[in-house]
Amino acid sequence: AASGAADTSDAAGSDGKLNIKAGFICLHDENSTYDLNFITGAKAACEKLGIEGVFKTNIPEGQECYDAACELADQGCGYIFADSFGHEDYMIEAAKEYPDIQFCHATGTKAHTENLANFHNAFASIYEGRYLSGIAAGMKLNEMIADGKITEDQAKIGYVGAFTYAEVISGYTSYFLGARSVCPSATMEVTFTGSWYDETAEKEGANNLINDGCVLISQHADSMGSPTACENAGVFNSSYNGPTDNACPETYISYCKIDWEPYFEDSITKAANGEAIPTDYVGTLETGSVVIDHFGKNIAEGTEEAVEAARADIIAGKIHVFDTKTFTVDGAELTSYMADVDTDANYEGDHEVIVDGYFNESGDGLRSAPYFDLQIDGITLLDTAF
Amino acid sequence: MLGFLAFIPRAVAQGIPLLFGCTGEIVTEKSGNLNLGLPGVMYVGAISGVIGSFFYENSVGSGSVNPALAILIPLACSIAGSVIMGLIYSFLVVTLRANQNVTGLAMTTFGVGFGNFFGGSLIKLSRADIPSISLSKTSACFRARLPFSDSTGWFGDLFLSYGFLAYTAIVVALIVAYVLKKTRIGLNLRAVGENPSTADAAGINVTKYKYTATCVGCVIAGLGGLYYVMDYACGIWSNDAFGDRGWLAIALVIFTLWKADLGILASILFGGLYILHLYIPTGMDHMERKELYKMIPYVVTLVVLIITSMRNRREDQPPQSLGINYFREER
Amino acid sequence: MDNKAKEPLIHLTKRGQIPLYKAILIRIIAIVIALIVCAVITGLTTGINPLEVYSSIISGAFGSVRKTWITFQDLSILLIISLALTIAFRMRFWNIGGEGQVLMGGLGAAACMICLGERIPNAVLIILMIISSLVLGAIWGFIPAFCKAVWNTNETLSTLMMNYIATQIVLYYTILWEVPKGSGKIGIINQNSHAGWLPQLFGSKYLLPIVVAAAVTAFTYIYIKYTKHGYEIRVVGESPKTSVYVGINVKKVIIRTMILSGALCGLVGLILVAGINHTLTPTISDGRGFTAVLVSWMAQFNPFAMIATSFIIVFMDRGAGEIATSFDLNQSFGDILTGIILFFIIGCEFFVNYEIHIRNHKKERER
Amino acid sequence: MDSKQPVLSMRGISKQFDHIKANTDVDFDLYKGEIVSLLGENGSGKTTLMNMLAGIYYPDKGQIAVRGQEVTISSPAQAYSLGIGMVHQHFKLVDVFTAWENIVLGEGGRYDVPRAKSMIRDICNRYGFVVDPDKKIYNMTVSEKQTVEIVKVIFRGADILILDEPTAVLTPQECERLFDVMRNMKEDGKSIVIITHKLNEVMAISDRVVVLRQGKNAGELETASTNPQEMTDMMVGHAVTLDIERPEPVNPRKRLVIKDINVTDAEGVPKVRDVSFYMNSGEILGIAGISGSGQKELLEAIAGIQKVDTGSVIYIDGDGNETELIGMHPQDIRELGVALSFVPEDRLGMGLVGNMDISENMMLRTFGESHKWFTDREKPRKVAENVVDVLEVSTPGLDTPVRRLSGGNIQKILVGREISSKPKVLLTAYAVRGLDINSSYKIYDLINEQKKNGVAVLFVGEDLDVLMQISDKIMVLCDGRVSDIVDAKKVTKNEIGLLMTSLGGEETIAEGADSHNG
Ligand SMILES: Nc1ncnc2c1ncn2[C@@H]1O[C@H](COP(=O)(O)OP(=O)(O)OP(=O)(O)O)[C@@H](O)[C@H]1O
Ligand SMILES: Nc1ncnc2c1ncn2[C@@H]1O[C@H](COP(=O)(O)OP(=O)(O)OP(=O)(O)O)[C@@H](O)[C@H]1O
Ligand SMILES: [Mg+2]
Ligand SMILES: [Mg+2]
Repeated sequence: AASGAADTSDAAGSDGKLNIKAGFICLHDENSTYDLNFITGAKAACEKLGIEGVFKTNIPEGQECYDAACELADQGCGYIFADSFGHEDYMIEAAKEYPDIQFCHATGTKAHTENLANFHNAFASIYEGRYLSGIAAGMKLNEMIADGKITEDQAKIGYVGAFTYAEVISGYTSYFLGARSVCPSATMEVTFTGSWYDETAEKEGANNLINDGCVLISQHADSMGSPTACENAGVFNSSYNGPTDNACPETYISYCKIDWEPYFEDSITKAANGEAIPTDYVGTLETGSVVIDHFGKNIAEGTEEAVEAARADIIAGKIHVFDTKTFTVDGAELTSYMADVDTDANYEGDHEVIVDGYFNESGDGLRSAPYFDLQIDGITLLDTAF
Repeated sequence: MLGFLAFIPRAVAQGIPLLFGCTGEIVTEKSGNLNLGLPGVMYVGAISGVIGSFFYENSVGSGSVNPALAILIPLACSIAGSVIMGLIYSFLVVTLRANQNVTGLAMTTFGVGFGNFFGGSLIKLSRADIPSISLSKTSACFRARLPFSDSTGWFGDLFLSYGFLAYTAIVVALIVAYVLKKTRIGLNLRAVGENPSTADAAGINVTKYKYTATCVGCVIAGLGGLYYVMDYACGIWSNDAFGDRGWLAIALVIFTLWKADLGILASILFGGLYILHLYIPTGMDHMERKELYKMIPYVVTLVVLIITSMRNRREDQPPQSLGINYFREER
Repeated sequence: MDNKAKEPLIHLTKRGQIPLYKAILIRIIAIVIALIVCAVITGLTTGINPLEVYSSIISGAFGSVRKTWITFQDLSILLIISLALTIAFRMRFWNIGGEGQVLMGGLGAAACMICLGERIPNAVLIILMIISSLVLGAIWGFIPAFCKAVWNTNETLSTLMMNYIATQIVLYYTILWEVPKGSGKIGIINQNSHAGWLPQLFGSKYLLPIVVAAAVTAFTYIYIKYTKHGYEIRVVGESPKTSVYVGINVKKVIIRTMILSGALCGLVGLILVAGINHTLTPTISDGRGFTAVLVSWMAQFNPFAMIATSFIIVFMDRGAGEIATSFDLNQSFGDILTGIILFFIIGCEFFVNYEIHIRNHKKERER
Repeated sequence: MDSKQPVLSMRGISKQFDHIKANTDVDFDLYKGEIVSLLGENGSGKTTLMNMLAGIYYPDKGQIAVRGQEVTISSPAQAYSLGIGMVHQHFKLVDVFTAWENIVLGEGGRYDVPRAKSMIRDICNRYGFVVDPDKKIYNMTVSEKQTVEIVKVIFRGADILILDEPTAVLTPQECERLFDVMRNMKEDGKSIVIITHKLNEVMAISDRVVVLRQGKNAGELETASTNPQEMTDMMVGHAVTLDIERPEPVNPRKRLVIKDINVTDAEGVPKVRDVSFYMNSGEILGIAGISGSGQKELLEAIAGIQKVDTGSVIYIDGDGNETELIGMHPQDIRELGVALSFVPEDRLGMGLVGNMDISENMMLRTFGESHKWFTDREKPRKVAENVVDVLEVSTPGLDTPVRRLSGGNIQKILVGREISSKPKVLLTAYAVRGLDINSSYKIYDLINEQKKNGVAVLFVGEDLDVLMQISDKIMVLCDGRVSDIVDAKKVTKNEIGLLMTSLGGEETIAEGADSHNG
């Protein structure tokens, strides 16, 4: 079956270009914020490596993913990538069937327990980007306090999350920690929409937060619902995946996103050369996978400098985002925590993740996808106020 | 928790696209045409406005827009798009006597595809970092509030805080209700929908009424799409964002027993129920309950429907010839 | 005489029977014209050579053995739903709740797989799954049917609402059963033990739905054409008054028919969950409940014609995916083309049913 | 206007539908202030011809002149503008509208409700109509609907009126009222065409008779100098006999005993009150009563499709075994041999399915008996062949949907089906409604044949003459009660008329006076 793939393993072709075809499976197409990020990264990587990329878009999280992967294999792709969480199980199925082809999957959690030589997970330490975004937001809060627009107690941040998933929790916690690192009185309120894309729920969720007194909002969901709600209400907003200042020029502060190009470049090259692809790859600020590079016109003075400084510190290891000294859980500092790293049906902690005084998010040997799922003090979840 | 007062304007904003859709479909159905293409029409109405606005904004460049043009161009484009959809439907159904259900469903496929394709194409043209088109300048004109809305406190928030299309929706619904109930045109239209051969024998031009009502209905429904993208979504087109509001609008028609004035309340009620789940806390350990709360609008609709059907009144029935095409020499 | 001028130029009359070959010819001509129109539109809007678009549509559906299998698998699924709806449609019960009935059927299967999988013998498990899928689908058909039978509740609206309710129920259980927590996804159920997975026929992943669809087609054809139930369904649909008059229990027929329609949709849910995807998502039916309405109507409720109409839809849909892949066009472009082709197919029925007479103005010339 | 010049003249009119020549080269004239009867068998093209005047159909060939001017009538609106108004065979009314809304429908000009209502009142006063302008059509009786139709046509300013079988669904009293109105209109200078199958009406109302046969002119007669027999012969094309025989009952035995039946309709109005009678085998029991006196409900109650409040219906078979029918399933009642053939006002509404073909409609009766799961198609097909054959149903084939057939032929299928189930009790209502005279007599013969075979027949009819000729006994209903049961050979039409309007005929009130004219 994998005849096309067999000859891809022997390194570069005669013209110096890599001799491999890469297939990409996307949940939607480039009209979705989420998938656009992958598509852009993949196209850039393919161009840079001089290889052909085949894109299968609008592949639902079901057997269609398996079918698409097999079709790509049939077409001679030696490297197949899928971008959505729900694709993982089907990629594993396909990986079992085509042992000569490398299967990579973003946001997945199972590679480290599945023990397949040709199935790999990847993610990025986007929490670092969120932390930096949080710093920009915190500086804005400070400015508002200084201008007398709000009191210190009113420095309440709102956050529209999709699911109560570790990826989201890790995201808003790091954002909050970033903000609190510059504005100590900051608090946060979070609401969940129960969907990765629901313009109405996101917009109304944001409105709800604004009515509740939030003066700055960020989100982890893919529509333009909350940025536009913020622009309408004149509330500042940190966005995700891409800058929104086109639509929301007055209230846009900053954005952060994952740039997948470094990963694609790395993993495709390895696949072509027959080298081992890491089971769990974590792109970082350092690898250029986490990007925060565009700020709004109304940011507080000195924001860019502060973000740059923190970026350097993070890269240098001087700052750990989830430093246990910077937050408490139920009023106490955390000294030990068993996180639920392995994917199984019983949600129990299986790995100690507090090392060297910080929460070891996306740590080596664990898994690339986030597993920070603690409720830290200072963040209220709207949905718990029952 | 937040007060009821803040909830109402959100419910209204949610209800307006439904109201447009519902009113438009009532006009259409009163002529005996069951337009299941409504979801497609609303997409086309929206994207046509977006196309107009996009090219207008691009032609202005970084300068400021002329408010009148910023409203008129998208409006005209939206109306044109909807009318074309109406004409396609009418031609197939009235002139060619094609099956209404099939035609409607095909129109939905076509219209949603049309919206997303051209939406996607414009997104490519606009080369934005985020895959959506933002038409903030024209959208600002659509969203302009009434002058006193900020200075009148809760009253302003409740009644004056909407863009002009929201008021248009209500006025249009009232006009439609009036015309249907109190005028000769309304009488004739109702007769066409009830019993076209009777209307025909009475000298009413059935074809003309069906065409006109369908096109007018499409225009009204199309405005719902336009409102959604230019006002509610703040001028941001994202593919599929409009969702299945078109189907809900059709459901509202049955729900309101083909009464446009009732549609105003029903739409707002439905709009409120639609977002109610965001206001009901679930507790972190029971996020799944949220999904049950999202069920509320549909359960309420079903229950109300059953209750109204229990007292099965003659006047509450659909137009008698709804869904059936008319051919004079048929017997 | 001014009155004279108003003589209508075109006059229509209804045709009686027209020979089958003519009717088929008209439809073929319509499809050809539709393809030409699509070609022009493709050329104008995208600048791509339409012939390439067509060949890529064909290769999307039949480009490889696997693609061909998948095309037939998709066709089978759509066909079964269409047949299920057709049974109700013959009774003039506008069941647009296929989506919800499929979902509930899927939920039934998934529930058994998750809660009982690996705990009871696989054969027993599968039998339980079949039962619970059929029963849940049937319940979803029963509720609107009951309301219709007893209170004459509008079934278009009630079945539509039942769709949304089913979606939310499935979402509820999705989150209850999600792996890992918070992800909103169940993932492949029993991925290692394969407990509750429907068996593959002759070692093919794709054959089972095709065989089931063939059986359901034959069943539906016989059921509506040759059985007493089928006859009663038709009488109730055509004239409830007459049904009462000849002693048919209208309520019973409505409820019985919708239970069958719902159960068949539930069967699709079972196949989708346990035979194909091995997971449950609220989008597992993928709008087929609505598409099937179109398929059924276009075939004028004839089970065998439905094979052709569902083929057109599936073919275009598979092709659209391929267009998106090979030309970097938005997948929605396929929907536009499908829409246009449907317009022509729908419109051409006019020429099958009506005859157009152009009047010669002999009388005028005499004057 | 020259009195010799017709207000309306049609020359060489032809019209074809698919392969059926509905009209071939027809000439027709109408003069001012006259009433013309248009006669012809079912399907002879009368409605088609008139529809071309009303703008519903457009002729393939021929000229139409109105008041001497050649015109083209391509829509109903144009017909109205020429002063032509038609009351259609099947009512053209919007059920959920009120009377006045229906009347002003389609009229141009200002929308002035009070003015319209007062105009309607004027018309009613002038011609003697009784119309409540605010009553909804669906609440109206057939005769009220008919009145609305006529008022509508006059309201629209028509002075050429076409009435297509206006009396088919009216009681004799209502017919008389209609004729009075028509005479008033004639006085007013209006010209009227009336289509009817009842020759006594033709004699009573019209000045001239135009006869169509198979879509062609068959001749013209002055009413004053003709008689029903001549008209019938002209319609049919050969001599026919117009007699209803009344064979003496042979060995009558009690077949059905009805005791104190009470029926209330869905709105809670009592429809049948304490009705008791019995039916003998080999006898025809006629039922007379003005419409809405409970005939329909009574028949349905016996057949088991109408819920009965109290009372009993005992069926006695040939061996004297008694069975209580109340509470039994309609299907089971039918299997005992109690057949109901009810011809409702809209013929397809009950008993037949318009979109099904003839043999499928036959199956409505037989499908219950056959195999457990599958339908038997052979038997209904044979029945269909037989019915088509015996009753001379004109149809392109057994696969034609009955909707396509002419009303008369539809009726033959309904009645034929009931009879072919070889019933022991035959309940039949309005069996000849809308049928041409030839077909009517064929049905009478069929019913008599059943009687000779020992069937107990319950015959509900509108035409008192026929009722008196065919029945052995006549039960007269008045407002749901039995007014009296009389011997058909001895009673007079007058007596029945009185019984119909007052219980026991005791009060000789003015309302009964209408029937004196008959
Ligand atoms: N709309 C139509 N389509 C097809 N055929 C028609 C149509 N209307 C009338 N015909 C045909 O025209 C012929 C004459 O029909 P028409 O209704 O004029 O008869 P009629 O004389 O009015 O009969 P009846 O006494 O039963 O009312 C019939 O044979 C019928 O087949
Ligand atoms: N739509 C049609 N297409 C073809 N043939 C038709 C159609 N309608 C009627 N016919 C034919 O017309 C003939 C009689 O037609 P018609 O309907 O005019 O009688 P009718 O006027 O309705 O009778 P009645 O006086 O009882 O109402 C039948 O032979 C029937 O087969
Ligand atoms: Mg007639
Ligand atoms: Mg007729």
